[in-house]
Amino acid sequence: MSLEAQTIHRETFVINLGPQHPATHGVLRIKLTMDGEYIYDAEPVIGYGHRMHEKMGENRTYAKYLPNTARMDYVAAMFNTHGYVCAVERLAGITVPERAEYIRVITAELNRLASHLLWAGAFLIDLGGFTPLLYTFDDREQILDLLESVTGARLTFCYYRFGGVCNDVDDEFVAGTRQFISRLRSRMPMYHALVTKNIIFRKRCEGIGPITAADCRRYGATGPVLRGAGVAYDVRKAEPYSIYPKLDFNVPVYPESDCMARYLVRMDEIVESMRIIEQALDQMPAGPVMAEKVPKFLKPPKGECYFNVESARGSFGVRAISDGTDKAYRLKLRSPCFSNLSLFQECSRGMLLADALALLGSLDLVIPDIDR
Amino acid sequence: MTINNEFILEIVRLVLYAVGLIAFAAFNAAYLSLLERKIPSWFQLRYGPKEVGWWGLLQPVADGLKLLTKQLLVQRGADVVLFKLAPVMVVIPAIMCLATIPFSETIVARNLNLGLLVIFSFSAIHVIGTMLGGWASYNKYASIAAARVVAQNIAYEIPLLLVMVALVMVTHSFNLHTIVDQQAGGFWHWNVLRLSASPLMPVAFIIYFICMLAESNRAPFDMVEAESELIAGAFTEYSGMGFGLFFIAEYANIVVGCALGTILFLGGWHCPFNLLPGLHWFLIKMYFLCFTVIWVRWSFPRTQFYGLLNLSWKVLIPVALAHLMITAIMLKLV
Amino acid sequence: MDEQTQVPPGLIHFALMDDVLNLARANSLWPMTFGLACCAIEMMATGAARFDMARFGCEVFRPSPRQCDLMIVCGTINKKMAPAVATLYDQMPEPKWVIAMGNCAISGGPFVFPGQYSVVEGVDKIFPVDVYIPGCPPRPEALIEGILELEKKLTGKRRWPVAPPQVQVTA
Amino acid sequence: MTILDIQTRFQAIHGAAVTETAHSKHGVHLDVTVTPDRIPDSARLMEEAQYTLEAITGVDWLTEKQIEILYDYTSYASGTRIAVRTRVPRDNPEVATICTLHPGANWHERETHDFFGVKFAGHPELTPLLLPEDADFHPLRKDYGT
Repeated sequence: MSLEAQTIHRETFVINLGPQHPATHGVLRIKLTMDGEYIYDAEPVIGYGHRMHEKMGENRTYAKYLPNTARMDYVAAMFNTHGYVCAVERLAGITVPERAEYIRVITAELNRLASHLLWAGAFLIDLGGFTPLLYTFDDREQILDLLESVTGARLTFCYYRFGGVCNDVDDEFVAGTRQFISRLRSRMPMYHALVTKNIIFRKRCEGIGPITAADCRRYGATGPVLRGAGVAYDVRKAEPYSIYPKLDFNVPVYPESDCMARYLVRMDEIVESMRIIEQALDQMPAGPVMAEKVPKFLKPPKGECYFNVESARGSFGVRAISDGTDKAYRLKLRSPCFSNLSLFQECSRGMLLADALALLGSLDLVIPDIDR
Repeated sequence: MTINNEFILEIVRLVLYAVGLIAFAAFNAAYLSLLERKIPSWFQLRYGPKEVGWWGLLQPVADGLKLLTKQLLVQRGADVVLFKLAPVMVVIPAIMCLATIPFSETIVARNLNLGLLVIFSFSAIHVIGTMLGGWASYNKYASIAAARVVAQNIAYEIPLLLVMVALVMVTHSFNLHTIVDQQAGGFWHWNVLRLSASPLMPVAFIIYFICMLAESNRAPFDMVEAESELIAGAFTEYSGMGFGLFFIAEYANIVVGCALGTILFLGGWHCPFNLLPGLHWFLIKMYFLCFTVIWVRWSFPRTQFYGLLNLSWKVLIPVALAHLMITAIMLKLV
Repeated sequence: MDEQTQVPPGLIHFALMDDVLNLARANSLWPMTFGLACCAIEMMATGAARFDMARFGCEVFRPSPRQCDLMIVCGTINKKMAPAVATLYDQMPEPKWVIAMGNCAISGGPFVFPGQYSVVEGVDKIFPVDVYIPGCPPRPEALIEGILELEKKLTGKRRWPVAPPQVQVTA
Repeated sequence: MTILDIQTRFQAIHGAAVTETAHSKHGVHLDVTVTPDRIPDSARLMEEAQYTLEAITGVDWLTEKQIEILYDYTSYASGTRIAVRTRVPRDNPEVATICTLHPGANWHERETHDFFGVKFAGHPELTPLLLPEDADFHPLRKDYGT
């Protein structure tokens, strides 16, 4: 429903925030109809990163599809695998041993830390500050070392299996994680002093890009975008899964619904994730990490189920429909960035170009997660 | 005009100075760009260019040679004459401003009585050059940047000139050499701390520094080359040495701004403790200001465009006017 | 047998000047900020503090294709994206090089299966590529190795000695 | 609007078969099957109950010559999840659009149209979203490419 420019006789020009642009962090194209520097209508054009994940879901067996899940939202890859694996386990009725559940939550929350740290750096680059990216990447590299020592990969982990995880966590990983968390906790005041209290950053973010709770509900936006608009909806609390009920953590909510609120939500989520990891490390029991009798060629019974997890960007849902064969009949992947971006057209009307890019950055988009 | 040897000597001296100043501008463009990459790497926990030559010293040579031998592309719809004229119109005024700057007691190209006026008139031309470059390159992002550069520079020319008028009222002369001579003796004689002229003198120096940052389009006011918004702003369509000239002009502008700052406010070549003044003091102060310019760039995000204009129209100009008023009153009373 | 397209040799040869220019070009490769997918995150990690591409003079990520001379294609080339990638390549001024980073840029990577409809299988179907870096995504060290390989291709001399493989692969 | 009176309101829409499913087994609290022309009514009910549309899924049942379209609704307040299904014939799949009520449905419908060829009557701009602009094939249909 993009407004027709001709009906209002103002001289507007169309500019392409093209598929290659520093602010889009990927291949997203936005057709901007501009009136001077004010945005008249911004229509996102997606599909430049479409990689047929849902089609491959139908012609790959369940186990062969695992690497694909990590390549949708590659910045927080653990959550996609977690969602897919739990959906198939729910279909096939496999129960996961206690220790494996704890390891899954620890590695997933570590990946959320890495994703939020990367986002903080990239968001600051959108606003023109280069130095914070180097510091957040420095912390992120330590998380990647920890995850690499356990899973073997830096970015696209293929660590979870149906019924547990593929190899156990050693003491060196546990000690390294505790040491990392204490270091990151000591660095958070530096981030707040350098970035949150910076007057230019506050001027660029406060009151910019308002996304109200009604907008979020009408477009289905979830995650930090929704919690930045004052709605305390977190899948880990709304539809509890895995061992999240056993861990106590609160859901950061900021009612201001502007870029600053979304930034503060993510910074508080970093603190919350650290608390979750520490509690999970303390309560982790010994025991097997893989369910015993999981068939090599998994043939779940005919049926259908839906499972969603709280990914770093919102609620990531997997609907698996199986027809008894070793390949899924239909695999629907509900990606959070898809809905978060769909509200950009309405919310960026009438804004300045620089503010609209700050809004785009605060949505924390990963383009292949939108295009699937 | 009798052609006697004194006249020929003057011509030879001027040619030597011209060559020297252009070499100084080029040298500064090269090694300030190396500093521009080394200093942020110290802030950002990394090494910066260190594999090229000893500790990365040959890096600017590599960049310069590479830029020299790049293919020059001109956009099909671009206005070729203006497209090629724009970088020249940006570099030449920046280097011309160096002509009247007294580097030390004796080293000055032409010590004009209206040196300050010459510098400000030349520094106004590079705005037109950047705008021409942006407009002529037939690129939507560049035309947005061209409009931005004009608005930004007009907004920041006024407080700069108001501060200059207040200073000239105190020093009674446009001749940069006499301005520096008045600041002889220890640092308490410098214009920055010349509270006898007006208590707002340090604030005037801060206004000067902000306006100099905005004039040379340096972050946090880099609206012209706003990387994350306008791709490369006015220089989007310039490749090879076209972009190289804009590069040299940017650093020449910084050098002129910092040199002028040291002359007008920090006492030129005089030593803070009044022992053996000379060229070295001038260079120390100038490069300290250059370091601050680079330091500011890597520690602040970019302001919004209307925030930038509001800062100038609503904050800097009123303060500069107040400073001018107080200086006039103090002149009358004292 | 790699049948490279034979570029017609220039008319005049200045041996020394060519060497100096190639050395200058090798040491100041300015890459274009052109992230397509997962490998873009590893490219950012290479530009960051720990692996630091800046040591080799190639940390200036120029956003506009006019000012950069190295295009690191990192990610999946989509059929919808192919014309845009081709125009970007054409917009770069002449002495330009391409690094195909990641399996997707080399051969379509994990997204190649019979009946696939949206992935271009390899960026060398669109324009010539100089260095291929396998991996999904390749580690930052691999990208730096790719850049050193490109510099060796430019200047003929390798900057650092090639590290011997730690694990002796017995036949 | 608790789940119970939503269930009764759904039963009021004639031709709607409502079954309550265990969330732990299917991930959905309420599963409603509706005839295609009742979709706008169910959307209006969901809007009234302050639910939000999470996703629209298409499933191509080749053997039964039908395409199933599945609307996932969830409520931020109570966290309940409702799936509304409808089945349309495979040769000319046609459903009324709901993007006037939920603007978020705009892209989901365009994507389902991309992959399955389901025409959403009244949709302002049913052009390909993820596929190239001139794409006329529907890849996720079971008989694609054979």
